[in-house]
Amino acid sequence: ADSSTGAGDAPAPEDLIVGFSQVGAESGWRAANTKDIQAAFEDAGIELKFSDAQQKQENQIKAIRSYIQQGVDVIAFSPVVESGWDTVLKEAKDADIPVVLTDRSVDSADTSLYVSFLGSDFVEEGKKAGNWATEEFADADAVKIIQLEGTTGSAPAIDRAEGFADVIGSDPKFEIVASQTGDFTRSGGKQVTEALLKSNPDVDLIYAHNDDMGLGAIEAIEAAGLKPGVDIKILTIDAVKDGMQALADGKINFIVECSPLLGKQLVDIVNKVVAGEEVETRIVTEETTFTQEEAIAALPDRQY
Amino acid sequence: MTTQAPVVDMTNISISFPGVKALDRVNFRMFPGEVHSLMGENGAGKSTMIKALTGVYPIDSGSIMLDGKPLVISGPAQAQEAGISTVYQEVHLLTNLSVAENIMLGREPRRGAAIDWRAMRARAAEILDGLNLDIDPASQLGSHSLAVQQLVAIARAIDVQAKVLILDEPTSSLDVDEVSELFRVIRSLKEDGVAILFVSHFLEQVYEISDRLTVLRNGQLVGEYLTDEILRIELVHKMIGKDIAVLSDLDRKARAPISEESEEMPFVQAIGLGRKGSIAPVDLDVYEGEVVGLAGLLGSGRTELARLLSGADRPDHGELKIGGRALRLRTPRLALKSRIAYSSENRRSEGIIEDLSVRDNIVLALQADRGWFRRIPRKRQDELAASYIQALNIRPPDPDAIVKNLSGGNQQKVLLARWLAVAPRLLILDEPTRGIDVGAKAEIQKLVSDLAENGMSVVFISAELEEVLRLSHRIVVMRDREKVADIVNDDVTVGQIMTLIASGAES
Amino acid sequence: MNPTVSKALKHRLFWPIVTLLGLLVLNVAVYPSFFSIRLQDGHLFGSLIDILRNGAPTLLVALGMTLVIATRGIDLSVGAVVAISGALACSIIAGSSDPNSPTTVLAAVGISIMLALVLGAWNGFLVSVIGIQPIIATLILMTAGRGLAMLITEGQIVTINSAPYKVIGGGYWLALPASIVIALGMFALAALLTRKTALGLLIESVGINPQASRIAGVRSRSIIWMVYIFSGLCAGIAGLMISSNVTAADANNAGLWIEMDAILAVVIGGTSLAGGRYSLGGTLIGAAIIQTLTTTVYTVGIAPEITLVFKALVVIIVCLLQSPALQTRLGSLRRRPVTTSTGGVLS
Amino acid sequence: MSIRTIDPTTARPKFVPSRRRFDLGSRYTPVLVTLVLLIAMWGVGATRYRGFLSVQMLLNLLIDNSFLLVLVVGMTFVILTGGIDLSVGSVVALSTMIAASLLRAGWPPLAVIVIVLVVGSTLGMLVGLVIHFFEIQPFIATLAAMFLARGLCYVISLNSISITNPFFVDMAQTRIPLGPGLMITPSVIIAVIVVGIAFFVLHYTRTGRTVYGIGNGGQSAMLMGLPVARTRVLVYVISGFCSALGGVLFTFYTLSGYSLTAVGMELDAIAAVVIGGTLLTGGSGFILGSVLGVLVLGIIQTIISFEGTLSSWWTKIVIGALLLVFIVLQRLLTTLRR
Ligand SMILES: Nc1ncnc2c1ncn2[C@@H]1O[C@H](COP(=O)(O)OP(=O)(O)OP(=O)(O)O)[C@@H](O)[C@H]1O
Ligand SMILES: Nc1ncnc2c1ncn2[C@@H]1O[C@H](COP(=O)(O)OP(=O)(O)OP(=O)(O)O)[C@@H](O)[C@H]1O
Ligand SMILES: [Mg+2]
Ligand SMILES: [Mg+2]
Repeated sequence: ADSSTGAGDAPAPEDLIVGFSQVGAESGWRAANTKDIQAAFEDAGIELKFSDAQQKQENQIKAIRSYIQQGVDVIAFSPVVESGWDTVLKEAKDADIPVVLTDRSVDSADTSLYVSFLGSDFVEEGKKAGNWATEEFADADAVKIIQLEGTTGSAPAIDRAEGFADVIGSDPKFEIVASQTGDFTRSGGKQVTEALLKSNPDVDLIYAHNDDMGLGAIEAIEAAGLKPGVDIKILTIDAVKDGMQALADGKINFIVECSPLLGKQLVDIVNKVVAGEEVETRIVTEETTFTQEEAIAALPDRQY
Repeated sequence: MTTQAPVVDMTNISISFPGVKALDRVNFRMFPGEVHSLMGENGAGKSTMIKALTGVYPIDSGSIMLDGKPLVISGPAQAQEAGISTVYQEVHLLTNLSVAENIMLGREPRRGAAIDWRAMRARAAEILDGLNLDIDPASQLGSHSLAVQQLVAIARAIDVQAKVLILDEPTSSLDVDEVSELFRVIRSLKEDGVAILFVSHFLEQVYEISDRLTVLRNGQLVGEYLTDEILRIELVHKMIGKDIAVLSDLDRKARAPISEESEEMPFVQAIGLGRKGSIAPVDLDVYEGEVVGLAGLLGSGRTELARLLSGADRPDHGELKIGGRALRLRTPRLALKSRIAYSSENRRSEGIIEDLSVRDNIVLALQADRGWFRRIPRKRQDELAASYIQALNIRPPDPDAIVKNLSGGNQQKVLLARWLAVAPRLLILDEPTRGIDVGAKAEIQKLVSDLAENGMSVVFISAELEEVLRLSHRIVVMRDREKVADIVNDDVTVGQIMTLIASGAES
Repeated sequence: MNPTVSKALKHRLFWPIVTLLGLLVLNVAVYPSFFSIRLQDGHLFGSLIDILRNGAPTLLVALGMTLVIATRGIDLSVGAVVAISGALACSIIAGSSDPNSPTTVLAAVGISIMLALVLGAWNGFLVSVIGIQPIIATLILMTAGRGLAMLITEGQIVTINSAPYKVIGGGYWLALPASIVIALGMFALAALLTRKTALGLLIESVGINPQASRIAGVRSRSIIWMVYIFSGLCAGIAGLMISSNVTAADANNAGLWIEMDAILAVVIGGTSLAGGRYSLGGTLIGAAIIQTLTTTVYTVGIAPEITLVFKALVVIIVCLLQSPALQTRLGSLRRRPVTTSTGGVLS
Repeated sequence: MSIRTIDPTTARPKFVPSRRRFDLGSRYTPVLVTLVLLIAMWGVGATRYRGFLSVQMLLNLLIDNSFLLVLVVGMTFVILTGGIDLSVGSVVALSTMIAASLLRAGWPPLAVIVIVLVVGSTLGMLVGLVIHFFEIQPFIATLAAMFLARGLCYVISLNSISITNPFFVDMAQTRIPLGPGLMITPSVIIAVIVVGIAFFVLHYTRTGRTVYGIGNGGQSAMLMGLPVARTRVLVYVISGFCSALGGVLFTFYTLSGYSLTAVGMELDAIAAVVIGGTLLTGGSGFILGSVLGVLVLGIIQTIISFEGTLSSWWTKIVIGALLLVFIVLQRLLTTLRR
């Protein structure tokens, strides 16, 4: 493809070049996301230029600039952070290259800078988690909760905490007795739970911002001689394979899905965009929630 | 002279370090236009006195008056502002900067806000010229030998319009010419009314240049004397507190010319040993039990030769045979394996390990030679340390003292002890007596002489020709990094050597 | 003042130990049974045990780091080595037919440790033979190494189910968590190696003055090489421990920033980054302080937003307390010679 | 007296000694070698990738790294004294947070910039004072500052904050044309000015030479009567100032404040300085070398994004490998030249 190819005349897929700038490879979730997107584009026969920003916004800006310079047809990226994209997105717009956002949004006031945003809604995920908690503990008089937060300052951590608090906050019987960051990692989740269990032995529910921290919490609970999922209920977000397994085993009680499988949907959007068709500006990933039974059913063909 | 008011008047100065009373209620004064020598053994407190005067060490008690006014300073910078210019004992300059900067920094010429580099170099060249030193002011200081660095430090100090000039062992690695050059400058400063504090362990120099002496012993004042009124023997007695006999004992004992008589092969044979850019190919034989002195001016290549012999630098041509076998000494470690030890002239950067104890410093080379796993048992370490502390009179006599806290001369003794401890067959000593007091110097000379008698070969380098003559069986004269003469030391005089050095072999 | 008290005050680990005790007391104040240790199924349990167990990897890495720092070096690659060794061991075990067989686990552990040694040797080679500045030489492996770890796991978290492997980071030996036993064992080994052989002396001498050491016949090159290999070994074991503790290898996050924690532990323990004198005991205390600090944040319930501010304050306080300069500036009437932190000969 | 003179016939060929004991080659060798390798890298990139061989690509290196250029200036000062500053990344983040939050509160942009610079310099000064007067190792003092600055970011806000202030937007989006198809940003000009001033200070003022002198071992500089205390504190003020200014440029670049931004940027800065030939032990190095170091890191990054097919892990491995090749070549060429 060459840069004169405007958005108007639809080229054959084999002539298309799409530039994709990924946040990094900071988690298994992210790696699955990358893999799915790469595979989807390969299946569609579209050349994908991929770059890994290693969690640095400046790298991502550089990558987008280089895509503009190389004259790709569509740019897609998962922004490291919401804010601060206007300049480079304007450059893309000036070069007539449409931009698609995945996974995370940007907070530009000028929504013409990108054609679509495909991804989950973290606040919504937090709300789903909260809803389950209210149902599960409908009969309880008081519920003590430990919250394992994601990396301090990261969007999923903030939003998942917010969504959860929105739901349970209206009910005074819920009390978050401790809320600490486990940095989205298993060992973080384990260490935090280990320490918090000592000072809060009577906790009822652990709400972890992702499966990995939940899995760490399970280890800590088991080491303390308690039964995870029974003595202490566990509620997590993500639904990666290990998490689903734990759910199936009854060690986790409920998982809100946050799907990394955006590839197919992204390819569709790209095809529509180059064909000059209208696309919705906000496309929410198809996601669900899992109970133990659903997990057992879903596990066999779980890909990641 | 005494009718004048003293420019420096220090009374009742005390300074102590953990475990050591370095100065104990000492009085000291200096008059304008006089050269005042501060005398004392290694560790007597001379450098500490100087550091008290220049604000490096805060004093525990006492008072310092400069020009009749109390001197309140908290560091060398303020001492300089108050008109005290100092050359500290170890050359304390910035080896990573140019010679010009080392001389001029702090009063660099400027154009507007910027340093005027051209003017700075020109001025530095002028000052160097005044000391008859011909080096490029733009060259990096670290690329020059220690002696040159010492001269640069002196150049820096004398260029300031100071009331008081302090020189702490400025001549320790200078040769005769350089010393007389320095004395010429000192005399002219004296004429201008500058008070000069001069520290040296060379009694000749002290008697030649100074008007007055203050003697310290163990951090205490012994007394203040006019140079003309005190005999050398008396002075030494006051410094050491007892008579020394060894001094004269060694003097000019006729040396048997071993190399001529010996049937055997020389222990060390250097054949055309040289290194591009540092020294022209040299032939040198050293027999067992022989002391070979290297004589020459600054930069004549003595140190370079020593470094090639000891594996500190790699030769790029020529051959070295040790005990008849050709060896390539690529590192000092290999040299040590062949029992060749090299004591560098630069004890601060290539000698002592500052933060280690006296004991560790003494056993280091021996231990390195034995390897990691055959650790010298602690008891043996203690014995070694104790015996050398005693033999060389290292002070304080504490094997656990940290070497950097020792006085300069005592550091040199520790270094020497390290090399003696490996019982080398060839010992290369580059300026081993630099900064060492009269008594200890005599001891060391005697030691070298004894060791040679017991079969050790020694290559001896010293800026002090008398010392070289006194010790060596044979003298190799170097000039312009070439060997120009190789003479057997029978009835050779300093004058003859000087002529050789000056004019080469043609004479 | 009582002479023993004043001697204790002068000991260079006095203030770090006081800080450690202070943190522990803070924990007890918030959570009274903090010190209680109980025996359950023949295993020791309690917050103190947790601190030791969770601090074991940091202690291990810091041990290697201490010796590297003593030679004036630094090893930024330890985090990557942690990730690689964990990733490799877990991948091997996950890929084997019988994850629970001790031979599989032994082989996996052996191969990973070999690789860690090779990585350490690689750092040592760059530093001592090629002569690259340590920070850059190890930065290369820090960057590429994490990529290597991710290559092994393909960016996924490799979860394993292997009882023998679980022992390293989560099991018990003689009532004590195995990781504590391993870390203390390595500590003893390092102490023995440096005290009972001449290695300690030679390492210090190379660190203080490499040139003078060379002249004295010290094999600086092999020594430098060796400390990096040792650091690789320590990091490798720490990697096994971390992955075993959560029975999974996370190439992205395992050992992330552990180099900073390790360096911090070393420095809090009184070893200077300028090389030379080092203190393994100090490192032990330093690592304990860092882990206690982390636990304290959880126990005391410090909000994640201000955790870093809290840590910064503790670090600066322990360093200030230790600073001889502050001690002279405050209270004490005794005056001390002016020396700059860079040191130097005062002849 | 028997004199064995040397027989003129056996005398070796006349020897022309160089005047130095340790022939250091030129002090500029590492910088030159870096430059040559940089050009070689650009050449190799140009043969591989379309659009690589353009002047604008080089200008983009400057545009995308203007903040890093400013950071390495401060870092070079610190490292030349033998210190290190780990706080720069967090101070950048803190600066973006302060700027974004104050702008959101409606403060005038120039006042905001001044406040950011003052905060950065003050933090630098505190660090410098602690390092010099309490003899705390720079690594620790600046590590504590790093925690502190990052922690303060969180205290200000966990969420990222967008900047819509017209002045900042202008600074971000203005392009200064340099010729047909060539342009730079105002940030580049600021960075170049900062580098120029640093060059002047280091080479033409006493302060600059004292910086080098301290790196040689503070003792000598102190005994020579140079203002060691003042200068040592000053370099940390400079570094703090540069970090804050770098933070301002970074806000121009990203138009937002974010507490997790610039994590690990201190390592980039240190790497750039060291790649540029400056010794971490202090006393030796050049500001222009550091600039080249930034360009080397930038060009590696550019190659990676032009390559465009590397998976996340191969990205890291290739960055490491390119760095390795560069460093080893630099090292070998430098020793060869000697
Ligand atoms: N910083 C220090 N810490 C501890 N002790 C010190 C320190 N500086 C000097 N001393 C001790 O003070 C005493 C006096 O040392 P000083 O350097 O003044 O001797 P000196 O007369 O100059 O000797 P030399 O002729 O060897 O140079 C010595 O015992 C020395 O060990
Ligand atoms: N007077 C001088 N003028 C110019 N350069 C000098 C002078 N003295 C020494 N040098 C430099 O110092 C180097 C020292 O050579 P070397 O140290 O081998 O000589 P040396 O005979 O041991 O003298 P030194 O007493 O200085 O140790 C020479 O390469 C030269 O560059
Ligand atoms: Mg002295
Ligand atoms: Mg010499």
